[in-house]
Amino acid sequence: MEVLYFAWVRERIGLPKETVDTQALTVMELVDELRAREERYALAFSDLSALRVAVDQDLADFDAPLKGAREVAFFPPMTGG
Amino acid sequence: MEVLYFAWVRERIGLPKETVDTQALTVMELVDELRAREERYALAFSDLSALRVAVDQDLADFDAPLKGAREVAFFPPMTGG
Amino acid sequence: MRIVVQKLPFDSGVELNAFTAKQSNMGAIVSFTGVVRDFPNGGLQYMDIEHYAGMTEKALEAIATDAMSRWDLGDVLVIHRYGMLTPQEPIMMVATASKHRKDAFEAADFLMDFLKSRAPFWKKEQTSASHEWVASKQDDEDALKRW
Amino acid sequence: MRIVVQKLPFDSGVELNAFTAKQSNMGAIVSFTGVVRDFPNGGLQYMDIEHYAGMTEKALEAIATDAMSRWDLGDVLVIHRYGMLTPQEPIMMVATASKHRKDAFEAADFLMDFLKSRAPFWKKEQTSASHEWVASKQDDEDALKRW
Repeated sequence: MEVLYFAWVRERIGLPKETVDTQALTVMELVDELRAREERYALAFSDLSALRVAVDQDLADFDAPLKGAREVAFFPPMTGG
Repeated sequence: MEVLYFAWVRERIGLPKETVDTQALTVMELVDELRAREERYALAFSDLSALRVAVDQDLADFDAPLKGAREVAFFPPMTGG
Repeated sequence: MRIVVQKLPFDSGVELNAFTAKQSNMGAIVSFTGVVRDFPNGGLQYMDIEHYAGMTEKALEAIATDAMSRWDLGDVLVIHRYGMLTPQEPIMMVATASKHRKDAFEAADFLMDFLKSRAPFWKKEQTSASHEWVASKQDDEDALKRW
Repeated sequence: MRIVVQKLPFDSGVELNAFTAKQSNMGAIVSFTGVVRDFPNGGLQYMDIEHYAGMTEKALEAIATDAMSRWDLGDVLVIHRYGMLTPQEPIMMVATASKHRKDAFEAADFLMDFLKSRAPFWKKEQTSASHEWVASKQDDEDALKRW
């Protein structure tokens, strides 16, 4: 699964994108796996209320299922316009 | 006093502007004087709810005083924009 | 603040750019352009706009000044034409500049509501057969109560 | 409907005129242009806008399609830049065309509210000393509840 990071999430984790081998069934399970990896992930995911997630380029909740998903992205609240 | 007419009021009365010699103390008294003149005036002023008035280029009511006024204009509701 | 009442056509894009270029640190620019609409089945030859020269400029200035006092605006532009216009020609335009989008939007909306019913313009629709004065709408009068 | 996501500058006036020229019998054209604001005391070197290529276009299209279904619109334009922008440069623009001014205004206002908080752009402010990601505002999130 492709995992993407944007804005300060990208900066904290230190890369824009990575391929993750995971059996996670939900976004939350994927977050827990990433958190367990390294300090920089734990730090990036320390406050989920400050994060948003998209599954296959659609905004989703943290309890969204990952079945069939090819791309998950994590980022702070958007500031367009 | 200069009296001006716009849009269909102008068309009904048949002129855009005239100088009127009047002692009218209010707009309503001026309207009554004009109505008494000729049929075309009576017709133009037959329904005051369809008319608006400006005294010295400011919107006013029909009971507005005319003391010191130099210019009175009658017209239908405005349709700008 | 710039108020223009003119017979000649104007270019909305050129006016928008000139207005934007004059602003200093305004993050939000809103414009409204009013365009002459034909009848649903066509047939409008031209729209003839009559106005009350002298009062028009005063009324537009009063409306724009009111907008400047109600919202946090950097600037206001109002352009309104009179005379004979053909379908698809711009009739008028307003633009507002503000630090904040909410102020820019609300002020432009306000300006339009007051231009519709409180600026001394009267529109006449001319076909090949006849002409008819455009009637004012109760909706437009009601819209003023929002402010 | 025209959705553009680009790094290059654009000209609001030229875009407004091109948009207006495409319309058929739309009496009301509203535009909003967002401009890079400097800090109150200056010092902004540039605003760096990151976006989620692929999702951005989808999200903008979804927002514009939603606007077209909620209001009686002839057309919608959305242009949004990414990359490095300096103060006074236009960031983005929306335009709406409708028969009626109310629809054109409301739809443009709606588009802006959703672009602010639902299109995947992130702004970073760069000074000579540091950079800081622009924080989202609770006001912007609350604004969505209006619709």
